[in-house]
Amino acid sequence: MEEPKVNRILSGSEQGEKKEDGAGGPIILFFILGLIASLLVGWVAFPTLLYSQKKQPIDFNHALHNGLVDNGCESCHFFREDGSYAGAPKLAQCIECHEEANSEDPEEIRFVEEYVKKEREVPWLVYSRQPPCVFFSHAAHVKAGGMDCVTCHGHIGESETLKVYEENRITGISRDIWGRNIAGIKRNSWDRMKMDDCADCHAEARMSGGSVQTQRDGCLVCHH
Amino acid sequence: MKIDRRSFLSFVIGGAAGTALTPLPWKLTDDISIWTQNWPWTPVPPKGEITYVSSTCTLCPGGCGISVRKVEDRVVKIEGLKGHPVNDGSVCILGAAGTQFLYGPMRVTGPMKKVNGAWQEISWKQAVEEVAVKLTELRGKGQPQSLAWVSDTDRGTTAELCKRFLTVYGSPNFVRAASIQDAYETALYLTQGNRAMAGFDLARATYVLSFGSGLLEGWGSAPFIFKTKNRMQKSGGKVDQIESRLSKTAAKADRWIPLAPGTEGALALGLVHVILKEGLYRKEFVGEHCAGLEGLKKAAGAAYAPEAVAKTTGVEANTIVELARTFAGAAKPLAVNGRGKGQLPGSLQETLAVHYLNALVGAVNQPGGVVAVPEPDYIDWPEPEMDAVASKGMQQPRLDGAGGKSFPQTRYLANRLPEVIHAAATSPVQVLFVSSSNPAYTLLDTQNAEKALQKIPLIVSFSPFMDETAAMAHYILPNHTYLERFEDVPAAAGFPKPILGLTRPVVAPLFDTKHTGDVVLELAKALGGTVAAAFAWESFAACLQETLGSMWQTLKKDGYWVDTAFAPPAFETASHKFEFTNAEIGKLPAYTPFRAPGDAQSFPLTLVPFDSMRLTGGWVGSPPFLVKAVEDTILKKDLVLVEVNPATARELGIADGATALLSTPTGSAIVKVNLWEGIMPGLIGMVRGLGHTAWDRFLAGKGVNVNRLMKPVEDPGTGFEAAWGVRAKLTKA
Amino acid sequence: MDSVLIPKGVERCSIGKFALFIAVVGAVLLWGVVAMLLIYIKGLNQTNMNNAYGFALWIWADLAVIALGGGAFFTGLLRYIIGKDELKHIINYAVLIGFVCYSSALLILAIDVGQPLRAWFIFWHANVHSMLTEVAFCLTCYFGVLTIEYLPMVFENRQIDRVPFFHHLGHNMHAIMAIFAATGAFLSFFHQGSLGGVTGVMFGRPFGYRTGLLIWPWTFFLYTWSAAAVGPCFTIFITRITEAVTRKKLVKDNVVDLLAKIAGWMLLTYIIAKIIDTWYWAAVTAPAAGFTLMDFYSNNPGSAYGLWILIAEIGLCGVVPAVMLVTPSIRRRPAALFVAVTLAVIGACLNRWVMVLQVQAVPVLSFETWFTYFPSWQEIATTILPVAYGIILIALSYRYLPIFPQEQELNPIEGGK
Amino acid sequence: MDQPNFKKFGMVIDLDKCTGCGACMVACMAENNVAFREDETDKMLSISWMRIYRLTNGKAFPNSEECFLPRPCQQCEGHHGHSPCVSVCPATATDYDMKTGIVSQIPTRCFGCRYCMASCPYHVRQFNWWDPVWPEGMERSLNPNVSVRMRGIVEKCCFCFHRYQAAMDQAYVEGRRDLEEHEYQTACTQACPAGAIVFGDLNNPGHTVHQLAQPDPDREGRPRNPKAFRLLERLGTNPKVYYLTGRDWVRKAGDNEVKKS
Repeated sequence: MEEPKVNRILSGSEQGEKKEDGAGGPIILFFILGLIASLLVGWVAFPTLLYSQKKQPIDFNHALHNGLVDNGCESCHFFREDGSYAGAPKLAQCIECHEEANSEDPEEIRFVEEYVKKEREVPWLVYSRQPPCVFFSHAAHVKAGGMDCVTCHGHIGESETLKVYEENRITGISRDIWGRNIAGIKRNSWDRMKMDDCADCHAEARMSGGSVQTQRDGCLVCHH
Repeated sequence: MKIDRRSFLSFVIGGAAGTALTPLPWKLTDDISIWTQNWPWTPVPPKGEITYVSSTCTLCPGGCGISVRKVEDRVVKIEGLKGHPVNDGSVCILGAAGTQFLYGPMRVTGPMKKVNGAWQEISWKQAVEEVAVKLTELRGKGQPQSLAWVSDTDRGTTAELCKRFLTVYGSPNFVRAASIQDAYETALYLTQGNRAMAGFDLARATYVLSFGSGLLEGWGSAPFIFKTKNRMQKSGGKVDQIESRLSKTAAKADRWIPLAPGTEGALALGLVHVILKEGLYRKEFVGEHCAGLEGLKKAAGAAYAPEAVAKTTGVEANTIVELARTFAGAAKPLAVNGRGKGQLPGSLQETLAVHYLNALVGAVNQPGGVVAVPEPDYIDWPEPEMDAVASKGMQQPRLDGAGGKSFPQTRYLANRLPEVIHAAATSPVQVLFVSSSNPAYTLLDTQNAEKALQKIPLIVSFSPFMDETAAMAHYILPNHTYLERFEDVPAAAGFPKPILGLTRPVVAPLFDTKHTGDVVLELAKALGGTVAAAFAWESFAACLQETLGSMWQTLKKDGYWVDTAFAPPAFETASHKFEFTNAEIGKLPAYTPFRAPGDAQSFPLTLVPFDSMRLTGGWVGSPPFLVKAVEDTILKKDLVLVEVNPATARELGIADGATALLSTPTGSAIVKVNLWEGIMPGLIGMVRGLGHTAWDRFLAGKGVNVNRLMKPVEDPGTGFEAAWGVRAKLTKA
Repeated sequence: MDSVLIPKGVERCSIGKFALFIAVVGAVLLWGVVAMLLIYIKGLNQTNMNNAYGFALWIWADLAVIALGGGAFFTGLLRYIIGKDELKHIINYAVLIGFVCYSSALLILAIDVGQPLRAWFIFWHANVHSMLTEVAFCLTCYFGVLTIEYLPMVFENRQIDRVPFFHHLGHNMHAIMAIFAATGAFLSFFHQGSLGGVTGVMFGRPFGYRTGLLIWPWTFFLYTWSAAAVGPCFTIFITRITEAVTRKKLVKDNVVDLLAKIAGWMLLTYIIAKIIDTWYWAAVTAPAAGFTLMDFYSNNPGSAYGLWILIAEIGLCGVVPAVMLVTPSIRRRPAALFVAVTLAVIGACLNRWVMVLQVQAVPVLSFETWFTYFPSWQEIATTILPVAYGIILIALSYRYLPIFPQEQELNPIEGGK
Repeated sequence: MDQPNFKKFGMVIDLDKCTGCGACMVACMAENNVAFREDETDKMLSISWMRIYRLTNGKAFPNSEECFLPRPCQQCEGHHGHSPCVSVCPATATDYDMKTGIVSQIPTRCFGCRYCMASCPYHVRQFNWWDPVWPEGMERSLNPNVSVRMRGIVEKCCFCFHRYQAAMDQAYVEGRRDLEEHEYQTACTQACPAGAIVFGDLNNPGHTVHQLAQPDPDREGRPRNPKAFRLLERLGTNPKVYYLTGRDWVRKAGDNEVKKS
């Protein structure tokens, strides 16, 4: 009964030694190869493959406009009387100033030709658009909470040109929600717009939590 | 170096280890879950600015004010208009489902022509031209009167345009689909001399005696009746329901008094008898405002003594006496009739009998009583000039016999069209126009009606929906839906004040449809001559504005106009009094309860249709939301359930939920049986509004159209449709 | 042909015969897989579940197999912790059966949820109050443990064992098996319990609701106890069947007898507890909610079994087998033993059936009537799927792994190869 | 937990007024993007957040009576917010919100285990057995303030919470922090032609619901109005939907009781 076992162990180790001088080095080598390859795939290839690049229909200079309007962001991104938030301006608002091109800027001319004249709405790609399952109340944050736009949207108001819009190929959602950093690391409050980021802020602000489950704000505040 | 199994293995292990150190697996898992949360095939309604448009609902004659919620250019919700005198913010089940008529699959998306059995899309130009050619032919042959027009309403600018068109064309045959309004209008005219609609001041009544009226089944304007009824009951008022079935109205009444179906009139006269005998009537009112009491005493003589009435109605004699005393004794009594939703006029004598009750207790043109609401008179266009053909045609008698020798008091008799058409070898109706009406579904003995319609060489439907009549028409010139067009809506059924609502386009027409008013104008133009000359307006919208004149602004602002300072008109009879009897009434045959047609031997039971708020019974079919809301005691899969009393079922040996064969003299159908203690033994209750063959796949092919199993009964005095039921047989299947 | 894989010193049927057997069972497996795919692609509308019957056949199967799989943790507990050494001759098989049961359970759960791709939310967004969360966590962990317990057996396959790495790994794992056994026992206590909790906490469902201790309803403890009782019974049940199929004695009687004895006493104690629980529920808990015992058992349509199901569960499949097992004279008669364990197994299944399915049949609103349900073929197929899978895995394991240490000794091969 | 500024939205339904017309059902469907299918006659497969039950007194003709009982989500509070469904959901997809007293249901969090359905005695929770499909063009009538639910998840009535949020947004831009009673009303309440449904804050003595139900804070909101009752009071689900009726047999039907024989 014991016999074969012993033999087996011996034979096993013998085999082992045989291999040693054969492909002992390679084993480690291959391990490292695999490691490096996968790291490259995960950190470099994956992020570039995950997002598709989309150009905005028209380039837009926030800084310039910000200088011209008197009411800051709310001049164009305003609240309606019923408390809802208008979001990206409609053509009608733009026309107030851009009936005709006011400059030689080719982008503006293109805007007037292709949209104003043809009365077509501009299909802006909204960097901060949340998935449809999110019902975010701007009024609650800006009007009641007295927050400023920068906290979540960053300094887009000072940008002179629109950055490329990156869309997640799987979810179809803007990259800015997860954040530029593929590892999800953020330095500023506006680097990410995931639910956890909302939650963190609500926790800091010690919102008296209505939720029995989470002791934070009820889920229904944003999802219903 | 050779790559053997083990080095490959270590490569894989290294890879796995590395991957775990990258965001890849975690981000991927997260993204996939987000993908499942927003599946591309699950629609995402676009956000946008929300606006409200106030308009008037035309899905039934109720005339409710609606507030339509839009998101950008989409209609998302229909709510009741706050502060509207009829429905004040509330809405009925049908009104709430209104959006489905706008976007639903039952829409006809453009003018169509039937070419050997198949629909072919055509241009409006072609459609109007081809119809005009037929009409010109007809005039050429000197038979303009063979053009008939069936519509659900004869009021409002569109209807007036149609009538005007017929007039100048030369046809007297404008036919309004039947309803209890026919009976009430005639009753009011005969007894009070008023050309008026009946309104009911429920709010101020303290006791309502309902002879089978489905106050909670859609009788009159549902939201108005619901609200006022509940309000009066909460403030101590009482409602007694006389009906052979525990309807929702009966269930919510203070008392439910079952009686043999069809004998309501007898009971009413029985009450009259007691009231007169015991002198319970309001002497001052009757003395001052009524005439012909003696005649009434004769009419409600010994034949209507409680014992006799008890025999016919099955209501105990002492109950009858007690009812009469309660009614006459109430502070503000009010009696109403019209079975269910009141979609059939029934026997005029019955309505008269109930109306007499009101007169005896002074509930006529008084607070809490029946109010004569005058026909709207804001439409006064110059008399059109008529050519010879037209005047000749207009002198012809009406095809349906209304207003003729046999039915002098009647205005319209849609129910007689089938027999008239069948009577002649070639159809006296050569061209039939149908707008907002669905005779192929609503006429009793539907198969017979269909056959009649098939004899008509040319049927033109103006329906925005593919209803049964549209389906069998030769042309469809689809109207806009009520959310896409202007319409003036005079009067709200049963509302005790003159009121005018404005229906307005909430969104631009979705499809290639046209306002029927405009089509009439175009047809007139195409016909030329005096016909064209009679229509000066270049569009319906223009015509409407001009017609409404000063009221237009109010209507545009509030969506409705109501005559708050309204006082009921004085009696316009010869005696200037309420006349219980007079020459005209004398001409009518005396009241006798009608039997359900069919012989009792082979059909031992009686089928009685009933109405439900969750199903439409009229020309409008039920949209998907209503079909969804129908109880499983009414529809299971595609089978309709009929109500049978357990006692009856026991005799028949039929179990609850069993499928059975229901047959009547006019046809038979497979049904399921729903044992229900709320229905009188010997009766079979079947809901109205199922068994559609057209519309959409959510409605078509479900249940049975009870009208198909019914058999018409003609009220001898008026020609009204007086059928309330039909003999039937139920056998195991 | 595959003889190099077959353990030394034992005899196995011809590869042809074996292949045929696998093919037959495989066909059934395939049928189940087709149904499973249908459900994944078309959705749960492929089942006959409805809004009144949100839990159905699957969940019953799930709870049943987990109860029956209890043999693994309990035998492990006895073997490694209590130190019933004889049981080492059957522990392998107990573990294998447990592994089959638990993997099946997880498979079923994966089919049952409406959104499998986000099923991991149960871990990520866990709600600590939910019994199901407890189930999910313990179930997954314990399945890991079972895998670790099962692997060494795999490593003992002749060919794999020749690789020193696996040989040593297997050897070392054996050494520390006690720790896993302990962990297994601990985890099992909780998830078996929380499965009982699933219905026990539903205070909206008087038929299932039970009072309890701290956060745990009595069903929590009853489930653990019953699993510990019928688990071994199931192990014996399957062992006997395997022996019948292979026409070999695989485990010595004294081993089986010991296990049967322990199972017997467990069952006896359990059934006493169960009777007390039932009485308290019928006399106190349910009436407090406005129900009498007979409200639950009379006039239920479709199945006119009424009280009989309760009698069958507690009496015929509870008390009877318990008594049989604790009575040596009966227990030692193979036929009687088999009857006893079979009854016990049925009893457990009945109990889970009642707690999962009958709970939902009972109307709670006074104006509702009994709800009826009959599974669709897709449900039945996907429920049989794990059974087929189990048979195949057991067959393979038996053929290629030294599952039964006593097999050689009990079935000496003449002129031993 | 119950802070003064916390609301407890509830409903009072007068069963003597309810006509069973179904306007509430359809108003709800239209407001909340409830999908519809060709065959909806199996009510246990049909999704309708508001369901109307038909109660009968079981007596023979002509003494038979019938009553209609509309059943929205009862928004159970249970004990301290542990309502039957909330406590069992493994993924925190449903939650009890102490600020409004509303039991939320998050479609995108739910993964369809249906435990909540099994534990709800009112059959309020309904499962999406099919993908929601709208006939070509009909998806245009969908309400953007409510998410469209996908196949494989549970949904239920949430007292039109989005209408509360819309009202609050308006209040915020107008510099207010609180609402008038009429500003937040559910779709069914607004629609009801019989005026049978009343909605409001049960914590607010000024609100009609409070006056009608007269909830007893010391006895988990049991109604002090003798005409009022809650469904299955004995189970301790502590619902926020109260029913009014003058009829004894209807009140009795609201709960089970062990008949003393």
